[in-house]
Amino acid sequence: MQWLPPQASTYAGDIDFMFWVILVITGIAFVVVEAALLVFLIRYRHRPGRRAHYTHGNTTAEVIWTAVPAVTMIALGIWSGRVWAEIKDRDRMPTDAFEVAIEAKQFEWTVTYPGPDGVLGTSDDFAVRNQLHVPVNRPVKIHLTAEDVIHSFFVPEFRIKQDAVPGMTIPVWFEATAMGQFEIGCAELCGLGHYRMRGVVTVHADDDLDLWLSAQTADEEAGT
Amino acid sequence: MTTAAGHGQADAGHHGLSFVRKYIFSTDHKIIGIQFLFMSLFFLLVGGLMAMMIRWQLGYPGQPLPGGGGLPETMAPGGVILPEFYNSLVTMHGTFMVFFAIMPLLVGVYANYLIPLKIGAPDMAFPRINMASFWIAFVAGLIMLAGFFVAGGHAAAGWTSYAPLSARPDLSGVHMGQVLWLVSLIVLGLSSILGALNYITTIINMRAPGMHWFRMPLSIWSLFITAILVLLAMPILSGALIMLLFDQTLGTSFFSPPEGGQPLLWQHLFWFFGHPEVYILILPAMGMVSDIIANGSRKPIFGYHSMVYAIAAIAFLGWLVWGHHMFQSGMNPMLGTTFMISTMVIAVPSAIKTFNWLGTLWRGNIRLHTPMLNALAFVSMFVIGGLSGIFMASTPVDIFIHDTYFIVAHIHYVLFGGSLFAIFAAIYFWYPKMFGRMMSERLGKVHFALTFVFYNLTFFPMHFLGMGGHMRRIYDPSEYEFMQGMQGTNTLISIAAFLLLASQAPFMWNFFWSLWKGAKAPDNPWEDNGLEWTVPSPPPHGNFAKTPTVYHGPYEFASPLVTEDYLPQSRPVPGAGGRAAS
Amino acid sequence: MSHAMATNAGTAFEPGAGVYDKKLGMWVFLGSEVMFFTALIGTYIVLRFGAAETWPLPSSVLNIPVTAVNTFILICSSVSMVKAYAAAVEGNGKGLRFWLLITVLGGATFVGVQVYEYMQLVGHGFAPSSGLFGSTFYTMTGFHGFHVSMGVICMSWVTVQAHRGKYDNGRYEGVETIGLYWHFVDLVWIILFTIVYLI
Amino acid sequence: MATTEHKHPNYMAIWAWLAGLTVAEVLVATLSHIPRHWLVLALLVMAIWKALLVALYFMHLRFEPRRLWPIVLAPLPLAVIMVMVILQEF
Amino acid sequence: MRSMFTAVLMASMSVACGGGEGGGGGGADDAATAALGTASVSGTVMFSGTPPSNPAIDMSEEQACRDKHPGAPTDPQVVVNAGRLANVFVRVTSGLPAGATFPRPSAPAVIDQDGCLYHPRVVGVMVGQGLEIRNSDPLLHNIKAVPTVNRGFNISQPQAGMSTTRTFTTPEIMVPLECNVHGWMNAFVGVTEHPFFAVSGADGSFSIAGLPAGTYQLEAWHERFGTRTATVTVADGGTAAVEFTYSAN
Repeated sequence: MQWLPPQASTYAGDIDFMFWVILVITGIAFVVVEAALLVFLIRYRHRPGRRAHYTHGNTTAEVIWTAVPAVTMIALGIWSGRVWAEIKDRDRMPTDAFEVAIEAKQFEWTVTYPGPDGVLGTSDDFAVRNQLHVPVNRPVKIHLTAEDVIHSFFVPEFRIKQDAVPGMTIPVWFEATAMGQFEIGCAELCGLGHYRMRGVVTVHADDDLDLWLSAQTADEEAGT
Repeated sequence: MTTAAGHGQADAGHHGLSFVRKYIFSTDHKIIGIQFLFMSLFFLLVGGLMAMMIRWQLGYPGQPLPGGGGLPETMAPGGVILPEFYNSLVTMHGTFMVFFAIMPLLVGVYANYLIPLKIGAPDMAFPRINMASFWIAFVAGLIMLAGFFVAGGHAAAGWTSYAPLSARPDLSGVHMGQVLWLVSLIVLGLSSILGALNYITTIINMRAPGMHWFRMPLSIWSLFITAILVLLAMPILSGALIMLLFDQTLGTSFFSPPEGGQPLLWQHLFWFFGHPEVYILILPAMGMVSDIIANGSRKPIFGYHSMVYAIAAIAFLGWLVWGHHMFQSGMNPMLGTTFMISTMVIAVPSAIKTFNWLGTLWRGNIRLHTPMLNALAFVSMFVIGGLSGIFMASTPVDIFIHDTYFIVAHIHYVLFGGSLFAIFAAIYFWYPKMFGRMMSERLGKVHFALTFVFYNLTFFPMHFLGMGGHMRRIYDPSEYEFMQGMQGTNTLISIAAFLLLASQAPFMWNFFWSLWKGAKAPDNPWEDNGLEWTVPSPPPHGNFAKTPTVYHGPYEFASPLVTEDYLPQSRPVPGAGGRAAS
Repeated sequence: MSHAMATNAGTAFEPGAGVYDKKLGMWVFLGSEVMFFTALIGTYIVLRFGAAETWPLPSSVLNIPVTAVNTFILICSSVSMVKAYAAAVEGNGKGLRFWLLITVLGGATFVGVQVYEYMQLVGHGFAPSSGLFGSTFYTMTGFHGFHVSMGVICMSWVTVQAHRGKYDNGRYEGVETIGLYWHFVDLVWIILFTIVYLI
Repeated sequence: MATTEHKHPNYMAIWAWLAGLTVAEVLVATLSHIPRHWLVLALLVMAIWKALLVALYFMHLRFEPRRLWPIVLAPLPLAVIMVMVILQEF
Repeated sequence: MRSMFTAVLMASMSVACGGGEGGGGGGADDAATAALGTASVSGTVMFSGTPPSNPAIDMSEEQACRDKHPGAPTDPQVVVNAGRLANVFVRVTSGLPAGATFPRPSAPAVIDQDGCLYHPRVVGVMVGQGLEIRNSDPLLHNIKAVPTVNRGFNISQPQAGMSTTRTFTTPEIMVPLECNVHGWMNAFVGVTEHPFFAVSGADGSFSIAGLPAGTYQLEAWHERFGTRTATVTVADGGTAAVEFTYSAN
């Protein structure tokens, strides 16, 4: 049996916390309902000569068990909305982020890095297949798009998931808090190779990242 | 009510008809309901077998499927399931279960069979349209099956057929299969719409004298609301399907970005249909379970009116929440928040219904007959399904569990633990009326116990897979390191799933054996109040010798007015005016 | 919420929609038709907003005058339909048969002109595969044309029935019901003509 | 149950209206100098006007029992909701 | 006969760098075709100038494939040995007796996926002749044919030892094959209506046998450098030599 994966991004904690809160709330509801069900089944099971209590309901009770869930749900909704906005609101994304572009296609992730000039969309950009290298403790902003069909960019440890849609460029951000390698999965059925559309994100200390980037550009020079 | 009488005469003299007109091209709503029953049980089995193949691949990745050697090279060479075939299986399991098993079982079988009987009408308003709706659905089923035998294999873009994968043969490798999938569902849509307009007209215009709106059983209420949902949601799907079909065949570009099409538009249209569809698949179950729980606990349903309002509320809010299937789709995040709130709100009516069911059990006199057992299973399983829905409803949590096995667990707790248990309950409950014979209680209880256990062993662990990040529709999880630890769970689930299918054997035996060998059923075996129990089992053509008059609500159990603990809706009580259901 | 009502109030029956089954059924069916065209027209609106700047001006592609005339024809057939209904209500068999015939002819002409229009457009290289405008245009008008054709077929059958005297002495239900469908199709065209051809 | 026993409205007058409005629409559409949004607005108003004429008189909704109306009008809000929400994408 | 047989064998072996067998001239070495004639054309494809370097492939994510390559794997778009260019598809374009039909070889042409590369990279088949695609890697390859006139297909082989045979219905130069799991994998299938084609081997040599006496137009095709044509006249029993030359720019 699995449990939530380790947390490796700034907002992984917030998401998990929401998860636990909901688990507690639903857990209580679950126990109450199922317990009541069992108790009633035993307590009020059929016995000869017994007759059920004739009632069509009780307004007070009904109002209560309408109001309580309603309030809880709305509260949950408002709170979730906060966390959601901080993660996905496109106007509130970090500005000082390390920016890369990812184009998903059957069945690979093409990661485009800003070249030495550190700006995307310039001639010195270079692309690497299935390899996302990012700095630790610094926001990373991904311009996510797809070439052919819908894919979904998913890194369990970062708790980030975002569909990549052809014809759209969708901004995604995260800030890794742990160094090391994590897997990128495709979470949207994208064809017969869907289950193998696997990439790797490597989180470096800042200077290591610079080393890696410069190494890549060096290859580019040599390459052609 | 003149119409009712009119129909009565219209159908008189139907009896001297040939076998074909009486049992095959019959216009009798009861026969049509039974035809739907057999058809959808067959497709339920088909869908189940596909699930078994899926589970084999997941439990034992890459190993030859036992007996799979018989499958063609293009599906499983040497019994090893190919990824493209796996995708077809995933797609078709969903398609058959949703459109050809659960939906016809609820809306086709029980709407057809119960509505006229329970509202005291001799038949549907448009018997011929009713017959047409069955045979059109039958044709749709054949077209859908045909897809397995065409070059390129069957549709493999998931039951939601997200464009552009579903629109571009060059990217999916599937053309003819997808086209047949689309055509079949367009045809099925027509059938559903014809059915729905029949149900709506019948319920509005053909209720027997005294059958006020608020004397209708909750099963009829929910079927009525469901029919409205079908009527208004299905055409949206048909429109979307037609556009996708044109993208596939005529080179239009509705959903293909290179020419300016919008992939998200497909998702919006699909889920604008798809979310009402979710309630189409659960509301009738809720209604019938309400009937059965009231009967089983020999007590009026708790809060009849709030139950009705809850159904209506769900039906309306159901149109405002479709976006919660699309939180991670690239949809405008602000829309996401809006849809989340409406989704949170729609959880409330479901809660109301659950508590009202509990209230019904409270101080009841509970008879645990097989239908009751299954109905109770519905309640407890639906609770799990409903609560796990809240996780997905919360947008941030959904970021992580969207498109993982958590959602798979959720949908199966709602559709199997919910709808299917309710369907079992309904089958056990109305079988005597349908076929004039009782099913074996003992076998029924065995079937219930086994199903309940293995069902939970199959689907509950899926929650944990989802929490581990296990994506859906993955042919071989071992390709990802973070999923390799989950193989044990996957294998366990698979074994449980195989046993779950095996547990249906007693049911099938019980069902078919009782058709011929079951004990003869009395008119009212469950001592229920509904009008259908006042006529012989099975009811004659035209149902009622004379149009009944209704004097009470449907749940007058343990009424102080009478000595028995039940009071049929059509039995006048001398003297004191009691209370109708309220 | 205590909704007490007299148990033995069985006789005081609240009626249904207050219209006969056929008419109610047709209205319900039209409800689902509305949703069907909503899917098509909604798609058109959304796609057009999405590509507002690149969208061609309809009049630059389509032949407005011909379609305007065609629209007029359809409206006329709607009028003849309602005249047929009036005749049926008054039990005027001759009038009924005459107006029904006119309606059938009107519908058939409309479809004919639409086919001619399609042939012209395809001839000029405007096909369903020509971008979003082509896709939406042919899908919407095509399905409307399909509805009209269905209407013409049913209407012809009704005409035949009328000659057999099925609707004599005031049995107008059948005529009214098919009429509802016919007017609805006309109504849809009124909307389509405006948003597809003129705007 | 017979509810259609109303005196027939003047169908020919309605027909004249419809024809007139159609001509008006085509003419308005050819006006190029007025701002586009006003043009669109005018056309939509006329289209809805015509649609109402057909629904109320040819389909004699006006003369039907009021409780038929909800059945007829039910789809419209849903249609509006769908289009309006999807438009938020842009 | 013998000579071209060895040539073809050699070609395929060398191109396939120890990988799968067969391929190359596909059906040309089939008894049935020998009957048509006894003339043959053989030659070499020369390459002048320094060939562009082939892009390196990062196979780190597919260890099973990586291990099959002693050195750093590259994408063999241009294979030049001592000024000889390999993987050139040579075929007869005209000069064959009008209306003649040619027996289709019963043996399929074979293309093997080994070390996440196609072996051979260029292969010819006759219309209707089988193209057998094998997987020698213990991992998923999908084979997507993207023809312009023929009907395409997109199939997968998740396990080693799997094999699928497909045919093409119309002549087409060339039908590209690609694997979407490994974006670098490309192969090209030449589909002809006659058996008179060959693929230049590692030594740039090719040979077409079994031709009737006559004058023929030959066309050479290379994925990077396009086509060259030549005309040869050959008598019964004779062997005409022909040379194609490509250059770096």
